[in-house]
Amino acid sequence: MITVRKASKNQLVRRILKDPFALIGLILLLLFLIVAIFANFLAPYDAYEIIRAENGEIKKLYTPSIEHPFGTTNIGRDLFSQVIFGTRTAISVGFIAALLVTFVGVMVGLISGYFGGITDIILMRIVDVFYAIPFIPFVIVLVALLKPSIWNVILAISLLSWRTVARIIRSQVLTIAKRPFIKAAIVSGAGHLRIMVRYILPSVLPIALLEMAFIVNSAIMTEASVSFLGLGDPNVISWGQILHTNFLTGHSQTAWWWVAPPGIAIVLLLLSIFFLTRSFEEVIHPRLKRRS
Amino acid sequence: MLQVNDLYVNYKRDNNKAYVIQNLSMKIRRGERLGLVGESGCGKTTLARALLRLLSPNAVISSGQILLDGEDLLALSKEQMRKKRGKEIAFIPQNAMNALNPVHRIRDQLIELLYEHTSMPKKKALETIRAAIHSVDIHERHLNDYPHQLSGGMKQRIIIAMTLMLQPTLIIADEPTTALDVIVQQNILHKLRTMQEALNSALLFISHDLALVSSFCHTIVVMYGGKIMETCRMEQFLARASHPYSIGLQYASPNFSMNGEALITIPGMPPKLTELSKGCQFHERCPFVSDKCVSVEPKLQQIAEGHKVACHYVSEAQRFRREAKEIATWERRR
Amino acid sequence: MVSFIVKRFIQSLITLLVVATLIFFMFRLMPGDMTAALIDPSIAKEARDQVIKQYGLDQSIWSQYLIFLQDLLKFDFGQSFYYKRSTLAVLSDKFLATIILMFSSMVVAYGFGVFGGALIAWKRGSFLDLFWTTFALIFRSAPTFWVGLLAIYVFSVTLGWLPHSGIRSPGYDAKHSFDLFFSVDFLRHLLLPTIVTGLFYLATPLLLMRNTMIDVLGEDYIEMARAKGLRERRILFHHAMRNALLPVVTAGALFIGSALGGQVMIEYVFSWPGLGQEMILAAQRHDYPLAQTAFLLMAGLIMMMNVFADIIYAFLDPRITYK
Amino acid sequence: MGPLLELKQITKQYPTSFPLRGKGKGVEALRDVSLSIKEGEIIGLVGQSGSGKSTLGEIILQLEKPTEGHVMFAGKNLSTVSKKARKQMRRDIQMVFQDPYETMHPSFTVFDTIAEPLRIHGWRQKEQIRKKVYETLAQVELSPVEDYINRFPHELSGGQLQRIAIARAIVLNPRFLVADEPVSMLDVSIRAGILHLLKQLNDTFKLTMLYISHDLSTVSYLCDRLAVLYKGEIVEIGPTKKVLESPQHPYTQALLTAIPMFPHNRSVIV
Amino acid sequence: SSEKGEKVADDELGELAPSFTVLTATPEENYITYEAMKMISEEWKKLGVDVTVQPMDFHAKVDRLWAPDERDYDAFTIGYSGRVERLDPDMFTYTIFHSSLAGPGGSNTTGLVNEEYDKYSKDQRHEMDPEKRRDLVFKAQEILADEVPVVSLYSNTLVHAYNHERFNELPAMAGEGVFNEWMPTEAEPLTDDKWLKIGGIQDLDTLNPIAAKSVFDWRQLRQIYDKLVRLNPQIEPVPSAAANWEVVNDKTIDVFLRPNMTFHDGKPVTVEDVKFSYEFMDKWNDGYLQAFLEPIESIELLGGETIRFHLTEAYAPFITATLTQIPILPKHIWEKVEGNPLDFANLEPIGSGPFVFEYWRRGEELKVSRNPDYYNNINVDGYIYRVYGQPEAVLSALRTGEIDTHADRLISAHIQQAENIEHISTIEVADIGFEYLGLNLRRAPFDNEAFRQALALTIDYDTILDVYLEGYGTKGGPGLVIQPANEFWHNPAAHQPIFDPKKARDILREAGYNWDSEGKLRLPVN
Ligand SMILES: Nc1ncnc2c1ncn2[C@@H]1O[C@H](COP(=O)(O)OP(=O)(O)OP(=O)(O)O)[C@@H](O)[C@H]1O
Ligand SMILES: Nc1ncnc2c1ncn2[C@@H]1O[C@H](COP(=O)(O)OP(=O)(O)OP(=O)(O)O)[C@@H](O)[C@H]1O
Ligand SMILES: [Mg+2]
Ligand SMILES: [Mg+2]
Repeated sequence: MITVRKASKNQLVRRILKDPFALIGLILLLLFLIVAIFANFLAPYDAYEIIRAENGEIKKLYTPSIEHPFGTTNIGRDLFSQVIFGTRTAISVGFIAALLVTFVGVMVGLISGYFGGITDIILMRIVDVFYAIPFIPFVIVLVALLKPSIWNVILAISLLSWRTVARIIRSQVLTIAKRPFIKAAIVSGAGHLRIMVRYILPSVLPIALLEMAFIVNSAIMTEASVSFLGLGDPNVISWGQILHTNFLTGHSQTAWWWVAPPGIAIVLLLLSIFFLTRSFEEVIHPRLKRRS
Repeated sequence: MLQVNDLYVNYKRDNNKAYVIQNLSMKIRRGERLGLVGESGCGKTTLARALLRLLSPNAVISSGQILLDGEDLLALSKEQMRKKRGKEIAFIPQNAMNALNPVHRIRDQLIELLYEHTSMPKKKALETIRAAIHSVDIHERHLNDYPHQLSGGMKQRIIIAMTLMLQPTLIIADEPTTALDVIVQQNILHKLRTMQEALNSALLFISHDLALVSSFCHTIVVMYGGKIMETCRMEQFLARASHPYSIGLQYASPNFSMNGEALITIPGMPPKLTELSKGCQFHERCPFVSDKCVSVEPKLQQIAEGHKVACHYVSEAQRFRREAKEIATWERRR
Repeated sequence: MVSFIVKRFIQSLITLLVVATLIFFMFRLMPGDMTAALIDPSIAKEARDQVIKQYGLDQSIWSQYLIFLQDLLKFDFGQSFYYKRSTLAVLSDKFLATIILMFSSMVVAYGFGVFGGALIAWKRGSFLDLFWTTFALIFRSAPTFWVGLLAIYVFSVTLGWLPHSGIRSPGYDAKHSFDLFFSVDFLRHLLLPTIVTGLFYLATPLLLMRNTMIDVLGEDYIEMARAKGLRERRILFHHAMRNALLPVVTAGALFIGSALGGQVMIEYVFSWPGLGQEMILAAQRHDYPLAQTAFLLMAGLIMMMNVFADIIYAFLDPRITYK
Repeated sequence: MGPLLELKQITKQYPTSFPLRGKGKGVEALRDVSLSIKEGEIIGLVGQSGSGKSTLGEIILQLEKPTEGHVMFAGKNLSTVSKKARKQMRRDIQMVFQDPYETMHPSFTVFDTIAEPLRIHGWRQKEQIRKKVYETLAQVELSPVEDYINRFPHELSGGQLQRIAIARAIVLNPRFLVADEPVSMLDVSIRAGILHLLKQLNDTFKLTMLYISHDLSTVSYLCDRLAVLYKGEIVEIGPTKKVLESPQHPYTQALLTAIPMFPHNRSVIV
Repeated sequence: SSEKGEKVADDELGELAPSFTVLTATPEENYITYEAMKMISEEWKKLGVDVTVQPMDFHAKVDRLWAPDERDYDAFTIGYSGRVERLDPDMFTYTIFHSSLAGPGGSNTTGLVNEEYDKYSKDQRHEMDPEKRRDLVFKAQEILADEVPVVSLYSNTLVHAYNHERFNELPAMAGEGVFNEWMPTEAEPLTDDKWLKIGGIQDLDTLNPIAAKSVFDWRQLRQIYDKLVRLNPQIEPVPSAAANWEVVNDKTIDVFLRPNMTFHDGKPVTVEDVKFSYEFMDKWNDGYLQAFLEPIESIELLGGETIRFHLTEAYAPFITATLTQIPILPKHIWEKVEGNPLDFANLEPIGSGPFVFEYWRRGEELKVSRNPDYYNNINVDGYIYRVYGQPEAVLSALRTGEIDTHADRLISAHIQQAENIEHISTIEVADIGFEYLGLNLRRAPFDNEAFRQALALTIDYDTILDVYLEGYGTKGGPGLVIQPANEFWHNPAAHQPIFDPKKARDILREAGYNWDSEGKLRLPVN
């Protein structure tokens, strides 16, 4: 049984400080956030700027150096800057999609689980339908349909991802709705809205938050995949797109400095979130706590 | 039979330690039913688990001895201990609802015990389990059932049958009937008693229901905050309970008297067990507290044959018993 | 039991129908129609019109939808614009390739995940636990296509241990069709994509198993089993794992959906001639009927897996009775 | 003056959702139960586990709808009252549940928990609410009030929590209280306090009570009248003393003998 | 302000040059064009032109360009692939620029209407004498260079790799590279394994030669189905199934069938089969072969091995395009096909070509073996065409020795990598296809010739070649459609790929354009 406690905030902080992995995760995530927010100041060049050497020659495929920490692309673009701007894309896609998905998922799950009956049946059948749709193909097709833009990628991801959240929240709501404190609230005269918002919502929020973290990751991964297939927004640089361009232009087996940074960035960002969620999971689900 | 000497158990937690059993010594003889009572969280289950050496990984038995027929269980290897469990020491858990594995048939859960500890052939084993559940009045067709197909009482009886199948010398029953109906409870205790008497094994009976223990056991151990407060034969306890906590417990139990005497409440909360206490564990709630109680830990002292009490003022027990009847006495500590 | 399966099956069919409808309208809204593919300076306008007519593209979307539904009921998934063959025929081989890769990687992920998860739950807090969870999470954080490319580079191109793409060596002469999919040669091709996909998905069953296992290990019946003096191994496998498996199975069925979709990336990187590859192509070529059918097949597969998981679940959990 | 609360031939069937309960027919939790409770009375309801005690309580509180029959409260049929009257009903009938920890919202402080019903019923002024909450906490003998006001449920003991649950129930000055095994989860040493408290409320506010329990001993301590529920039916009802002394129904008799009792002469008969 | 410093108020200037959109390739469809167009648009912005570059899905773009009802686009980039039959200048001079095709749905996408040009492009079709025809084609090219309806951006160099440890140097052909019509028959194995393995990223779509419509189908099917004439690596027509031919007059051609040929099923190849094939193809094929068959009026069998083709009008590409394209089908099989032969799967194709069909696993591979009865010598035992997902996989396959050569040209980045592999050598040939920027002459601002000429001067052909193509290609130029690789028809005097933005300004100014205070281009006032 999962319980929310106000004190768990402190607990979370304590856990994170105690768990070296979570700490690493937290630091990494903060780093990525800072990079995303201050990308403009941190990136030495524009993502698509073609950089020429002093003699006017385009800097093609420079290996990493102080001036270009991650080297350059085949047509002289600075990979360091691309990766930095890519961070912004990844973070925004991840968080925007996650917010959207969590909002929709929580609403559906809450309504479905709380009211039950025919509402629940209908909503859950809809969820079933969405579960039958293969994820990446759907995103690919939808993005192709609506023109490749970052917003459409987010939309496509969100259109499907809410199914998971809705389902999990619903089952959570079902257990919470059965708990005596809900009965107590009814006895006190609380209405549906009050019960949902004041009693159930806070209890499912930690789970929603946890799910949200997973959605952030899956959204980032999906965006990267779609972009890698070349179906992403051509005007917004992203890690997947950097890899796509590399692959498309045939440099994947030679220009390691072009392949490694975006891939590693994805791994680190996702990993940092995973590490954090694991700590978080242990707090809201105390049984998982490592007994040392 | 079973002798526990100076047992200390503590739990390591995130940022502190809980000293759950402190300096605990006790004895059970063959054929004896010993009742262990105490408030929730006072360490009853911990003691039971310690006897079986089934404590959770963060628990440490820091010192002490557990002698079963003279053999120190704490000195045994894990494997040796495992072989004792189920065979020589039986454990009847509190919650029968959950003590049977929901995905296996009753028969398999019974028979695996036999296979584990004996080299019985299948036919013999089947006979044994059939006999076992007959002995608790359950029809053998239920052997093919899954636990969810049985009622709570049936499950508890099956567990009793199972644990006693190998004729253990020591039975530990941790609140075996708390979750059950009174009528069912009566039935089960009856079964348990018959079988225990037939086996002539020792029974450690853990409960928080004083009335139940008093009508079921030969001897009683009253535990509070990880320590034994009082231990004696049952008739001594009923007549001359000497520890304020024991007395309080008696007057707080409605079953103790149906004559409309006002029930008392022991105010306050049980100790936290996170620190090794200096004085008496009970001093915070004791209406007869003195400065000495706060600073000096009372030793468990013998006041009569088989009657031990951990209180500085055993001599005033008489007065305690009288005053403790009054609600006002206990109100003093609010 | 039978009626339960039938009921679930019908439910799945209805869901599929809704999915089909969704997909149908989605594809009709795509910009640029399939006849674009036929355009060549030298093609006559009449020829193009004829094609449009042939596929009923001149009719209203509703009547197209009706025709689509009718055909669906006849188990006719339509003709591929591009291949000019029945879409089902085009996809049948690919379907098999996809299913095999999916199953093998699920077997890897679930095999290692379930046992590994049980093990690390048993030894939680140990180095083993730390190592496996971190390992699984690293692979879960790494895009499959990226890992796939690295794996190809290392194991195929540099070390030359395994084939880098496709499902058979060029010119592999199969004696019979069974041989096509179960030869050593095929298995060699299957290995690398399986491992890469399996590693990616490993974290899900592993961590889920770990968590439910920890829950289960706290259950009273585990304590009872210990008190019975059973061997640790028996407690782990016979008592704990069986119970912990239940939520893992349920999650697995739901998880297939995203896994099947995610396989697109692996098929792309490993040139695995599966549904995913074909579907990307079909979407690019605006070959609706084909993409539609691929989609439906995937959806159907997912639904089947769901029903399958329900049955397994019921098999694993005696408390479930069919209603 | 008529009774405050009247149960009229209440039958409750749950649709079966348990695999073994057979098909089609639901579980009949209550069959044709009629009961009337006078103002100021404490009536005890005992019975075996699963006999429908809680169901009855929930029907009174309109948490469950009876399949047949209806509940009359102060002369009004609760199943047909207007929305407004229903809200009034929510003030007048309150409940205390078995598990004190579970009935508290884990992230509400004690203050919030008790103030919640006030807020629901339209109290707006902070100061008024505060005053009322303090007053109520004092009534349930939690003092000093300041010590408790900002605590969370997990920071309190079971007995304290149950007091808070009672405080929440009485803060709206109800006329009728259903107490569903309020002490069965508590340690013996603190049970009596809660029982005292209930009795006191009854004395001072004339609070009418339905006290549900499976434990005859607490019932005898608290209740004026006693009803025995057996398999969904009331098999025996009467003044507590009378029922306990000369039980008529075999089940009541069995119940009485099954209660673990201290040996009467206080010397062991083992 | 003008450069001379005369102050001219903005409101005295002409209207702002209309802004326009270039529909270009997505990076996936063509990375180089995509990047090049991005760069070009920057240059245009400097020129004061308001331009938007919109990458567009290929299909959607084609849809727009060839829309049957209207010509709704400003400018676009697209490419023509270098199919062999496009070595004949007809398509690039007539089909895409003749004014009769400028209406909606027609193939003249730029809307060029030029009487003089029409005359040259039409006449070259009917001129059967190659030298004279060449003069006409040269003239046409000169007009295109002036009119600039299109600006060619670049043409690729086709670089192919092969395993030189297993095969002698493979023959290459302009426009097709290594995987040309001759390569499988001429490849000389150096080891005992005489199976040639070819990798490609495009599978064939069908085995039905009538329904086939892509190059990827034809590249395979032409090895199974023989044709009367083939173009040799020097792009000269040489006899194949035809022993010889004779141009009787402008409208009559006699073809003499090679005797004693058999189909793969053992049945003899007869003149009946040939006549049947041409007529059958004419009747059913709705793909691009139609254009080549159109001029045929009738086919007459003169007895013996002679087939006479009667044309409706003189048609210069008849031998190089028509006779080289139409497959010879076994009449005994195809006449029995029921229903629409376009829907016939033809799962076991029988032809009379150099290779016999073995199997085809869709999406995976095609296997054909040597036809022992073929009239020319074949060194290999057969070949396997293997399909890969992407170029990267093809390169890996070359590296691991899984394939000996490949069908599609190496992308620039892979050329160096391939050359570094020990057992691999590369072969370069020029392409005759090209990528170009098309301007819709029907619309402002492209209705002005000076404007178009100026635009052509703002394209940095060198950077496109050196950076984007890594040197593997040839530069484009204004109006350049017949590539230098097509030596015989290409007019080297006509086109100049010059990057000179200053000159572009001069041209514009001379034509009356001007720039306002914000540097925006203003149309001439008149
Ligand atoms: N694994 C553990 N880690 C830390 N503390 C524990 C652990 N198990 C029990 N405790 C603490 O030890 C104390 C004694 O617990 P125990 O379960 O022995 O009590 P009990 O007397 O059996 O109580 P109850 O009557 O509620 O069963 C409690 O305060 C409990 O919180
Ligand atoms: N929501 C429900 N759905 C179906 N059956 C129910 C439901 N709630 C209770 N029941 C059934 O109704 C019967 C009466 O239940 P109830 O909870 O009222 O009993 P109780 O007397 O309060 O028991 P206990 O002493 O265990 O609390 C039981 O058989 C129970 O299984
Ligand atoms: Mg316990
Ligand atoms: Mg109840």
